[in-house]
Amino acid sequence: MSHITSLLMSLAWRNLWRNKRRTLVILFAIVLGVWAMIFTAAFMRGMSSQILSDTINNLTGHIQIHSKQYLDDPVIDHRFSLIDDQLFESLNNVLIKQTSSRVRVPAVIVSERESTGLVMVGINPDNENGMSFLQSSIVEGRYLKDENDSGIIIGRKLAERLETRLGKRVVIMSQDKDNKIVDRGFRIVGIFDTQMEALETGYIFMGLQTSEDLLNIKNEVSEVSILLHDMNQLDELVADLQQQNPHLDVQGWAQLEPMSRVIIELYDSFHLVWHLIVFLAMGFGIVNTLLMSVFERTREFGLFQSLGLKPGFIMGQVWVESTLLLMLGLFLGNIIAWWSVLATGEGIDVSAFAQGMEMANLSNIIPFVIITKDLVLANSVVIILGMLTSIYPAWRASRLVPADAITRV
Amino acid sequence: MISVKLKLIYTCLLFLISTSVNAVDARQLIKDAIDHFRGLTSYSEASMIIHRPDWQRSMDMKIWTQGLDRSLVRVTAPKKDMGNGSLLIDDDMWSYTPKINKVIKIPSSMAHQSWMGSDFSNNDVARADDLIEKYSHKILETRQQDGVTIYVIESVPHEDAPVVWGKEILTVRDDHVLLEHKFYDQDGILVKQLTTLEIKFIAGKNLATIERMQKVDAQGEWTEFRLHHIEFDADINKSTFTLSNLRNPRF
Amino acid sequence: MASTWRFAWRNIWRQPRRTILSILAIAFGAGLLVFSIGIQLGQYDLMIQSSIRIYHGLLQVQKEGYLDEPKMRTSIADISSLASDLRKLSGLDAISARANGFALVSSDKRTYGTMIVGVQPEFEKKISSLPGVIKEGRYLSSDSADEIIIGRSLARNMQIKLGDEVTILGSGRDGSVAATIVPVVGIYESGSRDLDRNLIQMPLISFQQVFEMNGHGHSIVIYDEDVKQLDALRLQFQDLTADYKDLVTLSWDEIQPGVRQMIELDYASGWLMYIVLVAIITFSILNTFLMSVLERTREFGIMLALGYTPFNIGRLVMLEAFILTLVGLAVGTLIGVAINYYFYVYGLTFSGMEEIAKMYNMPATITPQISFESVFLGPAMILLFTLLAALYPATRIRKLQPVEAMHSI
Amino acid sequence: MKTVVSCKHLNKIYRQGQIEVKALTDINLDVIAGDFICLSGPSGSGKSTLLNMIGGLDSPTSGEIIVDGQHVDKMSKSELAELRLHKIGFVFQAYNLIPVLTAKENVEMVMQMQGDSKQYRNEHSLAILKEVGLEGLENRKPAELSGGQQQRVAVARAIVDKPCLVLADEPTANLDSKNADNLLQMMREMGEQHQMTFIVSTHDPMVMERARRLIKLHDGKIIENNKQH
Repeated sequence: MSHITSLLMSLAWRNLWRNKRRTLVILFAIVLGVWAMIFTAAFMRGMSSQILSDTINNLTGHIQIHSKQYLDDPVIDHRFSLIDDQLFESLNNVLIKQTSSRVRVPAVIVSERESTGLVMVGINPDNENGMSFLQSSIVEGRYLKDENDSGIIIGRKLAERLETRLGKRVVIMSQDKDNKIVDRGFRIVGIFDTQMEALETGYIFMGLQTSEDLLNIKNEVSEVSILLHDMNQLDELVADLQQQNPHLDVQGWAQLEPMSRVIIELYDSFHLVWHLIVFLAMGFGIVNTLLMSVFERTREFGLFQSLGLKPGFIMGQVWVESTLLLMLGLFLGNIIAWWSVLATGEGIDVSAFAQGMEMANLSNIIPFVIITKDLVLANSVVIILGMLTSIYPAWRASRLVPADAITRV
Repeated sequence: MISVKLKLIYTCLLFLISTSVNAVDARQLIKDAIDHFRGLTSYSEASMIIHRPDWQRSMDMKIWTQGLDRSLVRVTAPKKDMGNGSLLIDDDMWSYTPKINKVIKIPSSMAHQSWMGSDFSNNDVARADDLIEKYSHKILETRQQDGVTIYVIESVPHEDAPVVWGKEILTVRDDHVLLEHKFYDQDGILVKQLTTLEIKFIAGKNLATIERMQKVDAQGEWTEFRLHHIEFDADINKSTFTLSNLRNPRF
Repeated sequence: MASTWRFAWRNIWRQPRRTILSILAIAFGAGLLVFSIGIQLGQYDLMIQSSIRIYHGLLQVQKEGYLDEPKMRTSIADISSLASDLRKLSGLDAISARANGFALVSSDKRTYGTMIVGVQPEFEKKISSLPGVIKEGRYLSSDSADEIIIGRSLARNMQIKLGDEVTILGSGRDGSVAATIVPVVGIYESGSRDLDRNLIQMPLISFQQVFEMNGHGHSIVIYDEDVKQLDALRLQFQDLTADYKDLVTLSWDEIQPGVRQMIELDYASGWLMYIVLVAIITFSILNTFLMSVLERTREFGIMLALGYTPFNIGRLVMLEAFILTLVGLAVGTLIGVAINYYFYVYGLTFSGMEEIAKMYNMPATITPQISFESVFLGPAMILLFTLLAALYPATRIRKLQPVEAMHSI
Repeated sequence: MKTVVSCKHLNKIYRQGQIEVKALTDINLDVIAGDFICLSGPSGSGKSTLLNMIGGLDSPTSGEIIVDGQHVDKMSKSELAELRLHKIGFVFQAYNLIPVLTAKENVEMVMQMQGDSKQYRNEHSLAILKEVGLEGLENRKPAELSGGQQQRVAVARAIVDKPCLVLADEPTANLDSKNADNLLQMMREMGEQHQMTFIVSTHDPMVMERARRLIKLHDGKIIENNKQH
């Protein structure tokens, strides 16, 4: 068959360029369509991966463990002990990549001029590292040295609101385990910047031990946040941990942040819909252009028949031609999409819509993310549907009656 | 905000009820005053005036104190605030309102709410006794004026003190009347100041009877505290400062 | 002129298959745009509606500066009579006065700091959907009843149930202690976490008594379900309140910029997609226009010989493109409107919608907007693009030489 | 002598709406191997129809056609295609060549479809193009050749794999007399040399002169069936 294949290929390729202008026009439509598919997919994927990573990085992690009442009422009363054999053992699970224990309670921060309520988070800086946004978001000063670090880290926006800055002292006030007011002065050793206003103004970070000392607790925390090696094992691990620690509340990120999950799911389902829409938009053009080229080559197809080429060969010729066109469009479309994604660098800045973005749990820079799955989907939609679509013009070509075809002027 | 009011009064008392200064060590100047004051009880009647460019309001109150840890305040006027009371025991605060005949414990998140319209910020009064222990003091200047010695003391809070100020500068007379208390931010800029406007000899002592707190960047807005009557070593014991007495209109 | 139209019309149908495919492409695009713009605008209407409906209203009259710094003393005197004057003067009934305060609210077990809002129950029902989401008990009965309604989350956190009394302690407008004990007569569940956790309503007159408001209030909320009336209403209320010093009329999007920005962001990204789509469709049908000119070179040669000017022929070609596009647009627009009308009547909902809807206080069904904008914006854009595309082949006619043209195949 | 083509009671009626057009009426014809037949008659007389039917491009309304022992009228489309590929060569009045292929590729195409090796194709196509006098023009595209040259390529392609039958429908119609004469000359030589049967339709008297047998058609009927030379 190879002799026929090579004949088909060379015929198809040359026929493609018989009417350069026409081919270029439809090629442009295909390239534009493919670009739109991939670029949009990259944008949506960027959005959803941003939502996912923001969700996970914003102190959520993949899984969180709390005391039963904590999520409803996140106060000091709802804490749990870390020196719990059962808990300790169940956290010693091979699926777990990293854990971080935190004290996380409401507090008040006071500067010389302003005061505001927020959430005070005590962390072990080493365990937290790589797990949440904090270390990578430090823009001034330093990260916490250890659990006993006497300094605190606050957000840039919060610093602006409090009219304070790096190196200054502020007073943190909260309630200890007996609901007594406790307060202390802390020096600001680091400023973080996350683009998310709610995070920047709503949280301050200090050493875990420092926070426990302030609250008069020992080896007790508000939450344990867990990062997995493989997110696919999340449900399994949640179930295991919950079963092993019935007195605690174990939840995955999707339950903790249902909004993020729903948005991600919506974006996911929109991919295919959008691809189909774009394909339909260019599908009419592909069929039309192929039909034009088939009908103006009627005599040629008659000639093929008279030379003893079977209808299947003629069909194949048109089909290969359109497949070549599609592949060329895909090739260029992919390259241009790739290039345009690279050209956007870190993503597009939508800070003009900052407050709206925050409502959707999004930061102000949306990166473009190309993943294999989306590329495969976009390309398959075009090539599979494209080949299916070109069956019609190809079939039309093969149905031409040779005697009519050849004698037609 | 109740708590703030309470602490404000409390702080004012600290400076109003001062005794003579025998030492010239800065820390001692303050410590002596406090030590002398601690262990003492007092009963006083005072009023507070909050002034704004477009309005002003005044409130009369009775205050019982024992040392620095306990105090009970009862509002006596105006009529609609009459009977409101506050109780401070150590760091815990309760509030009572006759309107609802109920005692409410003030949660920590509220304790630092800024007091609406007042020039007294909660921060400068958060820990009255901290002024001795959580600060380093030094005398900046000693001068003679109108026959009395005036000390200017600089108090710098310790690193972990729950104080937001960079430094506080107090001007104290040798008879322990506080003339001025300035609050500086951590850049050394004056944020607000408490000034004594009137000194009288009452209850056997020279006392500041009118003090005014004013923010530097808000002219025309101030809060004044006026002392009308005070008795030292009054018949007050620890059992005065109870939740049931907070409800009790006798106090 | 009529004959030119007829001529163009006949020319279009010389290649029925090609014409039908082109019309289908345009119809598909138009239908899709009409459908999605309708849905999109419908969804925005829904978001705006819900966000203004639940609590904030379409417009608010406030004292200047209150929005930026909501101080209790930045209030409007005699707010109830101002509200009733405005009702009379504007003819609108959905106008309600409110007073806002912050207070400590305690049950026997817990104390929380929350927003307390004094409302006029009779009118509040007309401007806010909150009275409609009472899940237990009832809404406030009269302007002066001593009672409150409270959100589900707050009730849970405070561990109170219907009929329990709560203590409210705050500062009055004159700085005096404001305190009261009131029974909870209703527990609402708005779906908005912020409201459910943070907002207590009590009758306005009771509020004014407790907080020493002396007849003052903070905002007059105006509701109208027709968001398009916003600008007109705003002007009207600016006029009506012109005699009062320092009063400002604020629109919903000044009060909640987040929703507007989210809509703008979504609209902007939506339009980017539409433009890409229309461009793809345009390129898809550009070949039709191009071929209909190129394959008629001989014919145009004859026409030139008969005394037509290239301009005449160009106009004919443009007219053909115009008619073809118009037919496609008409078909597509009709289909799009029909689909939208179907969903307008029966409502559109999809999986995940309900959860998102809940987050944003929206009903779970989208009603597409059928308006001039939603129906004609998309088709107009397609018309513009296709006419621009048709210009290209039309200009080629100017290069035709009669003799050469007649001899070409 | 072997009969290559045999038509019996061949009828072809075209329907155009209500109107019936009798294109061929009761054609009986036998063609023996190696013959060079000229099919003549005015336009519309049924020449092309008859040729198309013999070549299986069109099917008769009634009657039978046997080509090289096979019933063309009873064959499926793909059997017909096989028949054409292996046994019949076509030369048309115009548009004989695939425009996107060079002269050599056009000739090779049929061999390629038959599965001939690349080397065989190469040698044979070059040889046949040399035979028809197109040496040096092998790599030109049809558009770069004159009308006469194009028809030579068409003939070369038709005969390259030695079909038993070559059908030529007015091959000289678009050529000037000199080129037409040359083409005819060449076709005849090729036929004789390679033992192939030619059926050439024409209304060109010069062509008729060169035929060994002349069949005249008028209104779809054979009105003359003469053997010449």
